[in-house]
Amino acid sequence: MTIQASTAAAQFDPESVTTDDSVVRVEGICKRYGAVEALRGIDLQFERGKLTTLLGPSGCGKTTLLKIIAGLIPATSGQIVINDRVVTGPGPERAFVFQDFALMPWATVLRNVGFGLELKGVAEGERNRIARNYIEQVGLQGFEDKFPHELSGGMRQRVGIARAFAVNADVLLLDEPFSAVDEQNRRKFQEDLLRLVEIERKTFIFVTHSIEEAVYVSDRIVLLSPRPGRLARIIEPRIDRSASPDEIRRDAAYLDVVEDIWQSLRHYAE
Amino acid sequence: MTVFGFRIPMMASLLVWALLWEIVGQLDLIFLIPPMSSIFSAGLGLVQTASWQNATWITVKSFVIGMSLAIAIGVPLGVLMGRFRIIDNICGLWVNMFVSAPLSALVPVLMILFGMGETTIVVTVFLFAVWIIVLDARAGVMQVPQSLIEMARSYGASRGVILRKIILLSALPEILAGIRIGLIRGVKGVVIGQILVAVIGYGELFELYSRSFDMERFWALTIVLFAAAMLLSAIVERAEKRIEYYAGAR
Amino acid sequence: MGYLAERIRTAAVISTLSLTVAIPATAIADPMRVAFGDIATVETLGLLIALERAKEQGVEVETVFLKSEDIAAQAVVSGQADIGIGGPYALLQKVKAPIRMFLQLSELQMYPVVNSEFYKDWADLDGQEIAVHSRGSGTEAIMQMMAQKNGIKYSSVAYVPGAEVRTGALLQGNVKATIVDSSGKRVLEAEAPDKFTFLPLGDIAATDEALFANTEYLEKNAKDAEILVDSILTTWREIAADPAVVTKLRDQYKLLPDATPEMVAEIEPYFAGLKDALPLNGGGEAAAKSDFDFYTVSGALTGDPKELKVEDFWDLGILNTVVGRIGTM
Amino acid sequence: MALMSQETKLALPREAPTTLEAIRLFAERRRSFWVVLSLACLFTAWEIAGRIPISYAFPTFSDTVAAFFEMVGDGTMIRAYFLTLQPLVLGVVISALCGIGIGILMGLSDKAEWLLAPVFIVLQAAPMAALVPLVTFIYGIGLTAKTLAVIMLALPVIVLNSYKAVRHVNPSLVDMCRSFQGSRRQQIFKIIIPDASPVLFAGLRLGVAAGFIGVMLAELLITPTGIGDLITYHRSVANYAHMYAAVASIIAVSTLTLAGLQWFETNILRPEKRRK
Repeated sequence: MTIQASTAAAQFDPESVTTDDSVVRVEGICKRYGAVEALRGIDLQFERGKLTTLLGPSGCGKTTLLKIIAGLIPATSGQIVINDRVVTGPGPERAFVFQDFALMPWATVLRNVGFGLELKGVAEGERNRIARNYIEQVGLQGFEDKFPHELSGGMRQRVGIARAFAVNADVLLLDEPFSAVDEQNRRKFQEDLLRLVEIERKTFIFVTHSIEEAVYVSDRIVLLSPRPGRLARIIEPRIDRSASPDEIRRDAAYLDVVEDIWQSLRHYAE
Repeated sequence: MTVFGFRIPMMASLLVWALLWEIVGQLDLIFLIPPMSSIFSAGLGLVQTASWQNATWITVKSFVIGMSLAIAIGVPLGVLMGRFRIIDNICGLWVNMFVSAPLSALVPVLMILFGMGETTIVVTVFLFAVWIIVLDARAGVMQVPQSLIEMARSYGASRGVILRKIILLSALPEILAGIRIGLIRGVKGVVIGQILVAVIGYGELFELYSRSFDMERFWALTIVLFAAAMLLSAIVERAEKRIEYYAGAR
Repeated sequence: MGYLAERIRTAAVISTLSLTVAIPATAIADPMRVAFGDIATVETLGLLIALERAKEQGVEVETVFLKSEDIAAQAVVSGQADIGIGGPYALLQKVKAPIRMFLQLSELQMYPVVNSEFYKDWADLDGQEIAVHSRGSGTEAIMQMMAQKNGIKYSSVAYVPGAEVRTGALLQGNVKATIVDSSGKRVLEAEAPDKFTFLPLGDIAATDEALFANTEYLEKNAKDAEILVDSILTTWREIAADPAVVTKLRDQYKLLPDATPEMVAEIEPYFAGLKDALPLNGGGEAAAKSDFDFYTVSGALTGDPKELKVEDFWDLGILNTVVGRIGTM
Repeated sequence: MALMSQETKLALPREAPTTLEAIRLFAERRRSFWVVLSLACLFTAWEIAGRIPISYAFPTFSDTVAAFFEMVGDGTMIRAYFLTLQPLVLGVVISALCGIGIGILMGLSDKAEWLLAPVFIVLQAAPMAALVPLVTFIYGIGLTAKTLAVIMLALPVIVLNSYKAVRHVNPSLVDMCRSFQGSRRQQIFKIIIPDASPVLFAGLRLGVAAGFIGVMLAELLITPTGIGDLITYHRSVANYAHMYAAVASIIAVSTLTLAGLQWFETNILRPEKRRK
């Protein structure tokens, strides 16, 4: 619970910048819904400062796996270990970004962003200060007192991301965060996300069904096969991120990875 | 609710309440609540009496006529309101007003306009049921996706065909929902008509039993009536379930 | 499939149409429509028997039981019923339609009663709340008249329609002073003889219930009306001579078929108690005159009782014809 | 939309397009025009029917209005509403307090749902009017009995709507709260109740509508007081204009109350819905 009082400055706390690798370990996770087997024997590790994407066709259980890591859904068997501790429910070291934003329609942007801190009992002045900082980081300054219905889809998801950052969790779980955002904004988001990965040094677990998006943003891509969801392949794109976004998208290595993934997924498409 | 892995259907809790009722009745705490068992035996006797059969006939007759009229007038009016702005503007006020107005105050007035006895009851049933049917039919028609209508037009469908094959079918889930609520309101209407104006049918029996403090028969009649209301709504709900698949997909 | 659907649709349309037509069609036949202001109970048996007898003599009678007397009166005023039952003096004075009474059915037979825990006599009711049948009713008239006589004033008057409801309310303790009918009196005496005190009441002669109709109807259907009045008066006379006859006649005409044994047992004592309040000569002018005195006190009638005209309230023609034929008693 | 306006045009005669067109334009701009127009139609029809007259018991509209102002003027109307509103307000407030509580409980707990939901479903669907007279046996004829009649009609409506409101709370908001380790208490008070509140309020509005029905039933079935007394008394003395004025006034009062609540709901409670 040290995160409670943490501020933006505390992110560079030397203690958290460990050289040790895996922050999140997924050990033998299985999930059944009655007779339906959703996930079978998933073993994965996620490293600090890296963005891992769970990618797969619909029905492969990628969102289910993400919610199990988040502690929102109990696993049938197996365990989730975070910072060497087995967890069974949601915890302060993880923050979730929702596909449908999950913003409270009755609350302003400021209160929505500070909601995670509000639940932890952080005093109002303190949490508003932190919230304002992240609102600024996601480019929403000036919108603090607006209500969600007054924002566009893209702006709403920026609120959702700012809220997740505001609690200063080690692990950020993003469930198809850009699927309800139009194409132009989506690209902008992907670039912003990359920037955030770089400066925040957190562990990102990202779910998407877009191959291009996965290849563009990921350090590592976990391919899941459907019915039941199993690990199919793990790919490390190794894209040179020093190039400009437009160059990356035209880069042959980038396009090869996209094609490679498409070839391994195509037989799942009907 | 599940107990020891068994799913207990929700309506089963009514049995718990019936049991509780039986216990309270057996304790003889208050004359108003006789034991459930004696209510049931009174009910068995009741359905064999000529006056119950007679009252049921009168009640069912008024109800069926009133409901048929409500559906026959309500659905077309709702469809028209959904299709034509001008009709919507003219009727909208009245439909919205009467759908939640205390019609029971109006019932005695109706008698002057529509006649006494069974006619008033028919009119009461009609008035209780029709507004919600109109509103739901209207909502259903308003929800028909414009693209569906445009699709039909682009394939050369005539206005009549669009109405029958696209609009009516597409609005069917809402129309049925309206009829279901209308049926429940109609049952309330038939009872209110029968105890507020012309004391005939079930209204007469209720009055008779409550005056002679014949609580067993009173509750037996109540249970019959409540069961009828629930049954009617369950039947329409079944029909609704059968077409539910496209209410979501529309 | 399509054909079947078409057939069903046609059938549905036809049946709805025929239903719509059927409603007014039932009203075409022209029987004598009698509107009761109450449901059929033991107390209405006498009149039901008389109606059966009128039917035997060729009068087609259709009865309808309405929630209250005022709805019955409204039905007669608006022409939806031909003959109403009640004592609508207030209505007769105000209504524009030519409605008249033509036969007195019963005289008021009421018993003021108090819960003896709280009150002992009329003087105790000064400044207290009482309950009566309805505004402007005979029960209110009695209570107001007694208040005048005893020089007291009630704090408020609650309207509780139905003598049996007031009886029940007394027993439950919800009402402490009210006025009940003879069967209510019997119930109170049987259930809790020490708990209630019946207050003394002077001589009161006033109409409780009468038959009333539109004069146009009476003119056009004088014969039917005469038969009705005739059968009521003869029935009344029979009952007065032997109240037990009601039980017998009920069996004969199969009236109130589902009456419980308790209800059947109630018949004879009820009519035995009613015997003296049954007007055997149909009321008429004398009844009207004493009603004027009585109902001006209750406020149901306005004006000086001496100036009220009998012909504004009563149509005596039919009654006089019938009484002329069968003689007075 | 194009199809609709085309049909509207067809419905109009072509001879006088200018005036009709002008009226149509005006009508489209102002919704209140239609309210006024349809009210005017009804009142004219009423006046004509009263003048024929279709029945001795059917007053004209003008007589009814005169009777209404007479009753407002001499204070009987205000006194009547004072009496009628007592059981109504009391009953609705009690139903709201208990109903929202029970409804939320049923929404949150499967056990409470199993035990209580069927009872309220039956009570809402059943013709409760039949049971109103029973109330007099226990609670007599006073305010208690009438309040109880209002509760009998309003409570099931409020309970079931509150229950539905809680069950239909956005599940991803609840997940969001859980993912930030919100306690059950925080989940209920910071997410579930605020998110359900528009539907809770809509349920209250329906409860008020049911309460109006309940109070009218009570005043016509238990003992005539307030507006019910005005209706029965004036009918018993053939003051039909007064009776109609009383009936019309209670319907108008309930309609205005409900419209006011609806306005409050769309404009104050759910600003996010207003744009649609």
